[in-house]
Amino acid sequence: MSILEGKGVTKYFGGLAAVSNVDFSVEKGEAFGLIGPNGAGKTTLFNLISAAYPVKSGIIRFKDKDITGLKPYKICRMGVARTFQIVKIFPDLPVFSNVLLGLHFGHSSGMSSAEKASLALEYLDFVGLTQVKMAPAKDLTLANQKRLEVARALATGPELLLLDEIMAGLNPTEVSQAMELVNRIREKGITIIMIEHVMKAIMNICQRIMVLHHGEKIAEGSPREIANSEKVIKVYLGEKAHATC
Amino acid sequence: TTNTFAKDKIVVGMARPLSGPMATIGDSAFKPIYDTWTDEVNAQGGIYVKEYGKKLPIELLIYDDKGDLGTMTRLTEKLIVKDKVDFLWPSCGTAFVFAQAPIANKHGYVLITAEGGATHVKDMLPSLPYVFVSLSFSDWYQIPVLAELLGEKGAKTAYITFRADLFGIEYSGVAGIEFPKHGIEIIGLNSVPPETKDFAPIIKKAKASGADVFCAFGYPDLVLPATGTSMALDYNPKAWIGGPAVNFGFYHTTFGPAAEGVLGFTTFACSQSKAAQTLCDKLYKGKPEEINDWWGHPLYWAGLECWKQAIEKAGTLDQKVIREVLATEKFNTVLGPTWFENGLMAKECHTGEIGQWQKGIFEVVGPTKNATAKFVYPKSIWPAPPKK
Amino acid sequence: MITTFLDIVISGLLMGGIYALIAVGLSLQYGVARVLNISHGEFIMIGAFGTYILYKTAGVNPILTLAICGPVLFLIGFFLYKTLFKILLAFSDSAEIFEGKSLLASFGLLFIIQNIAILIWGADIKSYSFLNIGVDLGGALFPANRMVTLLFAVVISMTFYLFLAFTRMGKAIRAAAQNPRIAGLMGVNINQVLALCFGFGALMASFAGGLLSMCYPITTTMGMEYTVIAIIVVVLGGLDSIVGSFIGGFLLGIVGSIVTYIEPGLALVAYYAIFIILLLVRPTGILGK
Amino acid sequence: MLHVNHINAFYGKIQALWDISLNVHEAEVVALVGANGAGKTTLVNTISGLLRPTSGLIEFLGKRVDDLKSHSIVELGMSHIPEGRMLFPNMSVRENLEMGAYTKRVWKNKHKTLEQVYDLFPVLRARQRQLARTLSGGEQQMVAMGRGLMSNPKLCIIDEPSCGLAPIIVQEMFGIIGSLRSQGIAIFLIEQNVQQTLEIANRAYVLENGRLILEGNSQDLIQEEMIKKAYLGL
Amino acid sequence: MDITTLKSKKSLIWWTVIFTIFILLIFLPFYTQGYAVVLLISILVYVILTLSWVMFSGSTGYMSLAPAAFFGVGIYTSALIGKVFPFPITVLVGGMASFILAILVGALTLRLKGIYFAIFTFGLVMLIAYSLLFFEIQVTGTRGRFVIVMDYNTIYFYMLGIFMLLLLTTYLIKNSKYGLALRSIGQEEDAAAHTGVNVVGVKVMTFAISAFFMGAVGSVMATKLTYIDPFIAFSTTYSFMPVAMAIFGGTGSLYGPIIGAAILTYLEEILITKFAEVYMLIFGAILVAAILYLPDGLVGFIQKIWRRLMERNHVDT
Ligand SMILES: Nc1ncnc2c1ncn2[C@@H]1O[C@H](COP(=O)(O)OP(=O)(O)OP(=O)(O)O)[C@@H](O)[C@H]1O
Ligand SMILES: Nc1ncnc2c1ncn2[C@@H]1O[C@H](COP(=O)(O)OP(=O)(O)OP(=O)(O)O)[C@@H](O)[C@H]1O
Ligand SMILES: [Mg+2]
Ligand SMILES: [Mg+2]
Repeated sequence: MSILEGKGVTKYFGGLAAVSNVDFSVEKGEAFGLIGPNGAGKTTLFNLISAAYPVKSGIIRFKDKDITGLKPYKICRMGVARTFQIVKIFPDLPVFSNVLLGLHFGHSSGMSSAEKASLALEYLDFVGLTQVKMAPAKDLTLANQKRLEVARALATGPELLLLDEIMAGLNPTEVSQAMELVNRIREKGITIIMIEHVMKAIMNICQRIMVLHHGEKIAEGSPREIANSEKVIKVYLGEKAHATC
Repeated sequence: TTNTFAKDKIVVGMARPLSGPMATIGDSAFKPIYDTWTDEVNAQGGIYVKEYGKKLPIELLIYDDKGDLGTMTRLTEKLIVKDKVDFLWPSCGTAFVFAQAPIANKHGYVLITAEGGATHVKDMLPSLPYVFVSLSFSDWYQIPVLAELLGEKGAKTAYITFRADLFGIEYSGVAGIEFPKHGIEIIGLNSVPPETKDFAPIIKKAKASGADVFCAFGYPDLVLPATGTSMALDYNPKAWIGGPAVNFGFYHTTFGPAAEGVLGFTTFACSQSKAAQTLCDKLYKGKPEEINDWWGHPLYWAGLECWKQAIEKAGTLDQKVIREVLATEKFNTVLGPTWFENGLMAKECHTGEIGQWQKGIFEVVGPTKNATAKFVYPKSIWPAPPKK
Repeated sequence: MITTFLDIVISGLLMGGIYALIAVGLSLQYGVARVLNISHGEFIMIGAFGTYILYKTAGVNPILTLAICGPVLFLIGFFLYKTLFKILLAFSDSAEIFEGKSLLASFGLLFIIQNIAILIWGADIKSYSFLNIGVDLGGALFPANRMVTLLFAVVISMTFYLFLAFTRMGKAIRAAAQNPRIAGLMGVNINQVLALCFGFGALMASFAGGLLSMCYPITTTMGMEYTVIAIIVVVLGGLDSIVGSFIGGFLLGIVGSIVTYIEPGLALVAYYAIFIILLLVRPTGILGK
Repeated sequence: MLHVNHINAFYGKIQALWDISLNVHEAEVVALVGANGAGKTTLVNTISGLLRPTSGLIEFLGKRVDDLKSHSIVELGMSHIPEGRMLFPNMSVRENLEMGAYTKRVWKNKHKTLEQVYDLFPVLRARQRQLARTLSGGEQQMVAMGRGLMSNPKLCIIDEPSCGLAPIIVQEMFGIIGSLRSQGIAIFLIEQNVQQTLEIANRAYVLENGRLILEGNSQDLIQEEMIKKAYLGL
Repeated sequence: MDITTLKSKKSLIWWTVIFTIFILLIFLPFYTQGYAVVLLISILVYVILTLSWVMFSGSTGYMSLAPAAFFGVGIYTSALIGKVFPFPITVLVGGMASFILAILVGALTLRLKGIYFAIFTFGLVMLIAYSLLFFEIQVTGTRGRFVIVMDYNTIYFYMLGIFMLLLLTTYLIKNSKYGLALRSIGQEEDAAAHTGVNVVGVKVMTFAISAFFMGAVGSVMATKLTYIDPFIAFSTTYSFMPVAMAIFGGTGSLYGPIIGAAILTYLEEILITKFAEVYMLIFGAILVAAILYLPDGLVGFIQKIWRRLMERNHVDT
């Protein structure tokens, strides 16, 4: 069953078609990879799904409901959470409160505040930030800020999680840890769409990958198919796939 | 406020706009008068109060109300309730008079107002026995005199522009009643909000209307640029009246000989009497011409003289007694015999209403019985712009 | 009909020139140095009084005075930045904090400058008459002093625009506005640049004051009124755009002129209505990014 | 040419760098390796004058620089390409690049260098009028890199340049670093792509919790068990 | 002793202190004479305005210069209906009118950020003032209006009541999830929206609640002015002063703005009466000095000293 579906999704910036007429369909429970050269429109697509930008034309369905035109907070409460490529944490709030906000507003369950607090700690533990839980978020390193974004997104209780380059800036060892984290999230039954330039991660985690170029879909398939696609190698992968960050 | 302790001074309290937007008015209107007057009285030892059997010098206690009405009312209360001053002198501005008068009255403090006066103060006064208004204003008796002067000369049409505030509304309103009585039709009327900067469209409209008389009822921020624009746009109505602004020395220093023939509101000219000449010398001699004010200054001065004489006549500092004296008796001031009638300075005491710049002097031209010079109508055209 | 219309538009342009002139300095101080200088109007006031005094006492031509008062105010602005605002910048953790603090500091400056001015010059109204003559443009008369102001507004703003857009220092000023730390990494001496900006802002204010005094009466308490105009014009135009301020000024001028022609009582209502509507349509000003 | 001698640095009361000493010589690529939060960025910020060391000495080209402001250090020929791009958001791509050539020394030649940078990153030529803030993440990284090269530096400090770049561009980037070295420019490189970094670098330092724990020839370091485990994911 | 009991003990002390102060304030008119109450009314006006301002602007970072608009709406309401309705109704209507205005304005200004929002709200004050002026001249043919006069103690108790209600509201908001939402909006609005916060709703609602208090205090204050006109009612002083007072006191805590407003109002009172000629000079110098030397506001400064003292005590024992 597909959890998220897009038909003819299009977005222009001035004359530039950042995303143009893209169809996609993400199955419930899978990890779906989104790759493509810099400026291909990947982040823009995330912005369209999460309603940061209005869609110019096309339709996006989440769990068979049309979500185009909804407000971001509505979409979040329906179960779509995201992280940001250029991190957007609440810099002066403690790490803990960053996560707590997701619990307060992400979904409408009748949790008591004690339950929320303990859940928040659980998420922090899940991403490995327990030690810095009271520090202002701005004092974290970039990598930790990205982890914090993941925890905050999880706290909203999503069914679908959009991860935008959370492995950028990690060394290979740390990438492995992050991959493990993503897998653990998936084990919770959360569907994942991830943008990543780190091929090792994309290829190992995702069941299916979609490739964008100049806003258009140029390929879609299993990691193996993508890795061997002439087109993708030419515009994106290059001879040897090496990027870690 | 009479007290049994030996008194050695009379404390007078004031909330004045030393800063803020009203400072401009406060600084040039009542301030030079109370400064000069207080110095003069104190130099003579003060005011004789029989109750104490001696002269008591005046001490001023001045607070800055920042031109904020809320602050002014608070400070007035402070002066009365906390500082227990012997007397209250007025705050600055018509709205401020309206707000201060009920407070003074409530506490039984005599208040002779300075800057400010308006038709509807007349309706209020019966309920405010302690309040006395010194300044002349629109129908008391300026505009009726103006209308008569113009009517006699055969003016038929007028164009009025006025500042959108209490002052402007009143003057234009009263003109609307008085002008037609003398056969002058108002063919243009518009209000301009405070802080308006561009007067060219108005002057152009007035010029196009061809009216005999142009009136600018507003403060200097309207009248000065309106004058400048009239000159630049070569607008020469037969009469050009503006105020309050034309009555100040700075109007003349700004436009020099070009001010010739412009009309404004006034009370006196130095040449009117010996007393007037003496006051002129006291206030203006050896000082820059800018500070002259031919309308308000003599009236404020007279107001203070009334106050002093009322205290002397009463022989006590008891406000109630002094109020009685002020309300019923006549005083001798720079204006001649002076008295209050229903709380207003009687119009018979005014020594002039309308003035006109003639050869560098702001002559009284109306009412005719007080005139120091003949009313010139039509006024000469502005000095011609040099041809390019 | 057409001549009336032209007449209104030209009047509007003349007025707009004054608005633009008032705003350009502030645009520089806020757009670059991030100081929303509430005391901008006080600098205008000093410029105006300088001009008035020199004209009255020594008969110096007001236009000539620009060249005297300008540099003096530049220095004052420059050193004010070097002392007060530099310290504030050093102790502010973020741009927003600096903005808040510098706004408040300039609020304090307003009080100080105005009080000193009142002590020196009094609070009463001052005015002189200069170039109160008409200039004939296609059959309609226009005040010469306004034309001079317009001319200066155009020249000054153009010069500044060109300076910012094309010179090395101009680019440094703009870069510093956006990310001072990184501008430092490029070799820009931030404090110097910001101080220069602030100085230039004060210099413009003094020009504006000098030219204004030819058209309007002046008082030591007049500053706030002009600060408000300046802020509105700057925001209307878009913060980091000198050209925006210029357009904003003209827009206000022309709208004001049209409305004044129809119903003078609504002139200021129209200013603020235009301002508010425009911001709703373009939340970052006409040329804002 | 760069000589760092026993420096310590703090964020408030927390010490971020402990007694660091290192050297970079002419025309050499030196890598700085370390986990997240080890203090790499802190170290290079201290070198380029964005942060002040509390003690110790930094010399560049024989001149003491630890008490200079960053703008004076740039004049001497050190260029720092900061982490996280840090562009001037409301200036165009071209203006951002030009700012890189701000120092008097190179301003005059900026058109020539600009062409060279465009040749390195052709995408940027196509986007030269676009505002930096509207570029995609990877495009921004290219601008940051190009801007750093505009100052014609003698030493180039690059903090995580491949971050967010498509694999094919990452390859090019390493190519660029190689060619910079052959032009005689020294490079001090922080990069998470440790394998490839060590392959290209002459020498490397390893930073952990604000302390240097290892240094040496990069070929040797690649073989170190500890490195393999901690940084190569092997 | 674990942290929670420590915390509750500390807050118990706080509550006792606050309670005592309130009791003192309630009985103040009975043991002082005349002017103290008048001055306290002025202080309360600014305290209420500043605290209301901080409720919205302090946490969201949207610097509103609209206080004068809401305050003025309250004043004008009082002038218009004060003679017709019982006073409590007038105050309520004043508050509600501001509340509704704030909802309209809030809904319109959502897209504005930073200084644009600040200046927009300032423009709003001016637009209202000038429109009202035009309306009064053209339609009612007057400019000023007289307001019913009340005795000081009544005014004082109304102010005190509004202040208590405001304090309670602020406290509740601050410690609820909405307080957190407001702060998150202040720091990274987009992220807040994508974390499920109804950014628009939370902002507009808080803006309107704070406006309610400003309007209510305006309708009470009107009776002290006795005479008003559009420019007196919508004086921009009431937009700027709360901002200055909040920053002066420090916006981080509940009592920062209160202390800031109280001290600045009192300071101003001293200056305009004792040093009238140089009041602005001194006031300005104090502002500048405060910004230079009290970077976290007065309260931040006090906290710092407090902490230092505590540390020293620790060392001593
Ligand atoms: N607000 C905007 N205005 C104008 N152009 C934009 C804007 N946002 C993005 N773009 C352009 O749209 C294109 C797609 O950008 P997007 O951020 O989606 O790329 P991306 O695929 O995420 O790239 P990267 O891998 O580098 O992050 C880019 O060319 C970018 O310059
Ligand atoms: N402005 C700051 N204030 C306080 N602490 C900071 C600040 N910046 C960084 N830190 C802390 O200093 C330490 C070193 O950070 P730094 O950014 O130098 O690490 P890094 O090695 O560059 O990490 P990364 O690989 O994530 O870039 C970290 O613990 C970080 O949390
Ligand atoms: Mg992206
Ligand atoms: Mg780093």
